[in-house]
Amino acid sequence: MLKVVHYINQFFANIGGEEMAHVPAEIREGIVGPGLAFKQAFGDEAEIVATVVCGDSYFNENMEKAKKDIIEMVKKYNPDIFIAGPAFNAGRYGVACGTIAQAVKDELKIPVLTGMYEENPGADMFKNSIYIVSTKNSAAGMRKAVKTMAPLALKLAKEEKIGSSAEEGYMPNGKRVNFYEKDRGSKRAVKMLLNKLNGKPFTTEFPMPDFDRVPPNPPVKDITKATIALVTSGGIVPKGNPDHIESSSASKYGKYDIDGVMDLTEETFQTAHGGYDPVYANEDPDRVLPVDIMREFEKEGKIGKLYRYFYATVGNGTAVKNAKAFAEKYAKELKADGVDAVILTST
Amino acid sequence: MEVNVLKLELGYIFIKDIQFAEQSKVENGTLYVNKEDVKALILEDQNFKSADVELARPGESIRIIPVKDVIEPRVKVEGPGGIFPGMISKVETVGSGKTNVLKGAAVVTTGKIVGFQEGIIDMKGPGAEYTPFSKLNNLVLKCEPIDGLKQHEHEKALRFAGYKVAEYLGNLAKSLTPDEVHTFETPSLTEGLKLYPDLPRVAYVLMLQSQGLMHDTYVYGVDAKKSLTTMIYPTEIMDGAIVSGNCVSACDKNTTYHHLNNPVIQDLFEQHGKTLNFVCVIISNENVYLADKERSSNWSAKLAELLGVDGVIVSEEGFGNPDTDLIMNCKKIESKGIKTVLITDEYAGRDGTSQSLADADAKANAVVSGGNANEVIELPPMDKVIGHPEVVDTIAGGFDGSLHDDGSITAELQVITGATNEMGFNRLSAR
Amino acid sequence: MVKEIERVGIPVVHMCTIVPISLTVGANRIVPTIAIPHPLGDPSLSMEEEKDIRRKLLSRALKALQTEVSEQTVFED
Amino acid sequence: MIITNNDLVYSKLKDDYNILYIDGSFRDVLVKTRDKVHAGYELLTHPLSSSLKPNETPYKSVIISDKKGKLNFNSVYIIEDAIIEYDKFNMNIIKKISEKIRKDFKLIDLTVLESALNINY
Repeated sequence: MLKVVHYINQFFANIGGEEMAHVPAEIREGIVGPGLAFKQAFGDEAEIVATVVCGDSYFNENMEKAKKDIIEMVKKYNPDIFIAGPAFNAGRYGVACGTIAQAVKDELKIPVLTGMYEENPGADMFKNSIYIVSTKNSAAGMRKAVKTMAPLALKLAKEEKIGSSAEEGYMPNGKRVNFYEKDRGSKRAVKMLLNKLNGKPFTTEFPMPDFDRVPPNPPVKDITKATIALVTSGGIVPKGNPDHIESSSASKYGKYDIDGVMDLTEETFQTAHGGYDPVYANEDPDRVLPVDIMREFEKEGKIGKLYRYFYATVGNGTAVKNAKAFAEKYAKELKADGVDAVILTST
Repeated sequence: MEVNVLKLELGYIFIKDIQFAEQSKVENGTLYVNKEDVKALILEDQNFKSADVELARPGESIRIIPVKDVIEPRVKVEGPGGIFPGMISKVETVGSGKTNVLKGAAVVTTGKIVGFQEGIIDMKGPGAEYTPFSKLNNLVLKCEPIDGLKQHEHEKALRFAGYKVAEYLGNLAKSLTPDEVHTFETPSLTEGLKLYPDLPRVAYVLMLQSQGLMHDTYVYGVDAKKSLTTMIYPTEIMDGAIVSGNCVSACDKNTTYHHLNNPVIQDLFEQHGKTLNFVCVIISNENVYLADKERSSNWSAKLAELLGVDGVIVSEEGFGNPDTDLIMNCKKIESKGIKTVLITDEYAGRDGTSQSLADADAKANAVVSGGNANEVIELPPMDKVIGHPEVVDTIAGGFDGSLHDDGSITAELQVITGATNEMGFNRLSAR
Repeated sequence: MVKEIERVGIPVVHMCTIVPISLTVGANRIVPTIAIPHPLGDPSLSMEEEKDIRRKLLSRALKALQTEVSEQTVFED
Repeated sequence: MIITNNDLVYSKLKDDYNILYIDGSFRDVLVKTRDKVHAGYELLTHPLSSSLKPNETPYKSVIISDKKGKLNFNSVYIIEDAIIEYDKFNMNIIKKISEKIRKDFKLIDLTVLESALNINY
């Protein structure tokens, strides 16, 4: 029989609501709370050998310790799969489920599964890296969630081939998988058109790339005191490309110290970008990353100061289209370092 | 009233088996074929030095490779013109009267026009699931060209051999009583408005591959790349007004069989007069020249606007550059305030994580997918191979070592004829 | 990338050659530049002339950063 | 101007057209085209003309404008998408292509190009 370790929060363990969200992680033998529904769904194929219970506040406020402790707890049971939640629309619970499932997957190399409402912040954070079943927005959807999660969990535990998101019920994760629809494509097209014409909801089978928007931030109040960072998607790196950023890889970025650098020259910097003719950027890298003029502005007091590091990314054979995953990471660094504004140059 | 409606009755004669016999005929659902007659018909064309004919039935352990075209035998019983007008019949407007169809039978042409010919049909096993042609009783033609025949002459000769044999088989059904009759009626624009004043008006934008040797489509005999976007009655297409000369990108090219049985046309007719008013088909090409793409898509949008339609379905053909035509058609038609749904397939890489299309736009918010053509599949060996199995290693979706010693094949789905058809012929999709 | 920076609360100006792409990727403050292989320079000019161009473009970028915007805005001059 | 790595195109059309012959791969042709587009030339034919897959045929011919002008955005989108599309196909798998098949691919590339040039065969 397959072994399952289940993760739930203080609420589903019947410890209490918000007032008890501070309880630290503990592990109990066997089933607690919603585990019962999973037990019924698993039949004699799998059993929940232990349940981790952790308060949502505790997890989110002591994330590193909680992760470490829980991984130790899970490890002892050597399960075939780790299930977290489902968390429905509870934001901190969702983030905890995603975080711990991700950590268990990375550290213990066992399959993991969680479930939550699609607008739960944990969904966007983790849906591309772990399987997250889409649930209703409240615990009233428990039965339905378990009905989808249990069979998928068994498949994952048995390392069987996982079908498409449409068949298995997980949130689309950017990985396209073939499957058979009930109706042929032309019929689906006619249905979709009728819905579109009649103002009824319809779902595209192929969502176009991300076209969402972020509202503009307020302007810089006093630019003469501001720290301004330079970021470029034009692939400017120190001469010799010390980090070996490949011209074809859009998944890497470089962070370079320009303390004391007044001007980028042919001898000191270059482009590692594969998406445009490098001749002009190599001749004078300021044409892409304008350190020379920014230093001038700094000296003249037009800006407070130029941030000590610049960030550079490369395209994947293209000059203007770029991936975004790494941007999330360095954006947080910039914020933490007190950068007031960014000039992003693109080719 | 009569004069304002184009009406076609399609009479289906169901074919459940195909056999060689002394005399070609259709009897009790079996298509009997005189092999020598068919060979002689092919060899009328002096470009061929020899010909062979084989049978492939559903469930038989047979692999056909490389497939060039698949053609359904049809015959005009009543009404003007003949099947495949402008090709083997006179250029007369078809699409009215009565046409008989040998439903469940097809002519499959094979041959190596160039060294890298594509397209597999498996009659059995997992590969058969992906192609609609595994469900048909196929007459497979193998024609050997005379020495030194130029590729484009070879391509044309092979194409015409297919039409002629299909016509020959179709003629066997001319005086038969169909098992089932389907009636399709397209009223004139004004008539349609009167008949269905409250239903949304819908047109179908059918994109045709048109880029040169082995990439062409013909409309009443005209090479589609030399035509501006135009209109056609859906029933004209059922009589073979559009035929395929496209032999590349096996999984998402439209064979002549697809044109004759265009599923979008069938499904729009199914809703015609109930939930929508199916106005007509707009045919638009997919040329190499970018200015042609702009012009053709401008014209699609203009015609859709002129016809006063509320919505259109756009279907694509082929890989890569047609994504640009598809998105241009979508953007321009949507900007006229006309709703669109697009049918395409995807090249999302073997692991499914790459960008699926070569173009994108936020306006393309309603897309039907025919599946990821890069997904890797395993095809077990078949007892019999008709054609040239060795080409697998060199065709799109195949690779060095695709063809294993035991005859099994590991390759991308795109090797299979019709697998990710962009008219929405199949149930396959991707998420 | 520009959206990710904006999302953490830092105002950002996007200096790029293809404005429609910048609009598509969701930049809110946009300064158009010279050319793809040399957005902030022009090899056909002298070094001093190039620097002038760069000064002009960067001053425009600073102006953009100090301007309140409610929607995607292109700072042409 | 025709950018090509197809010697058949070069030998057949060199007297009538301005041809930039690339002694290199399909991708080299795309990259050269991209640099030209970035420099202000307009793309006149689609770089993925024909439905032959990039890992199938080694030959490619593209037509761009003879003169350069203002940067053409559409040309940029199309050439860059074409390069993304090209790179998506597993390029590490180099097929054994016989001389006969090479000749066929050259011919197909030529006829697709000719369809754009309105040359009838």
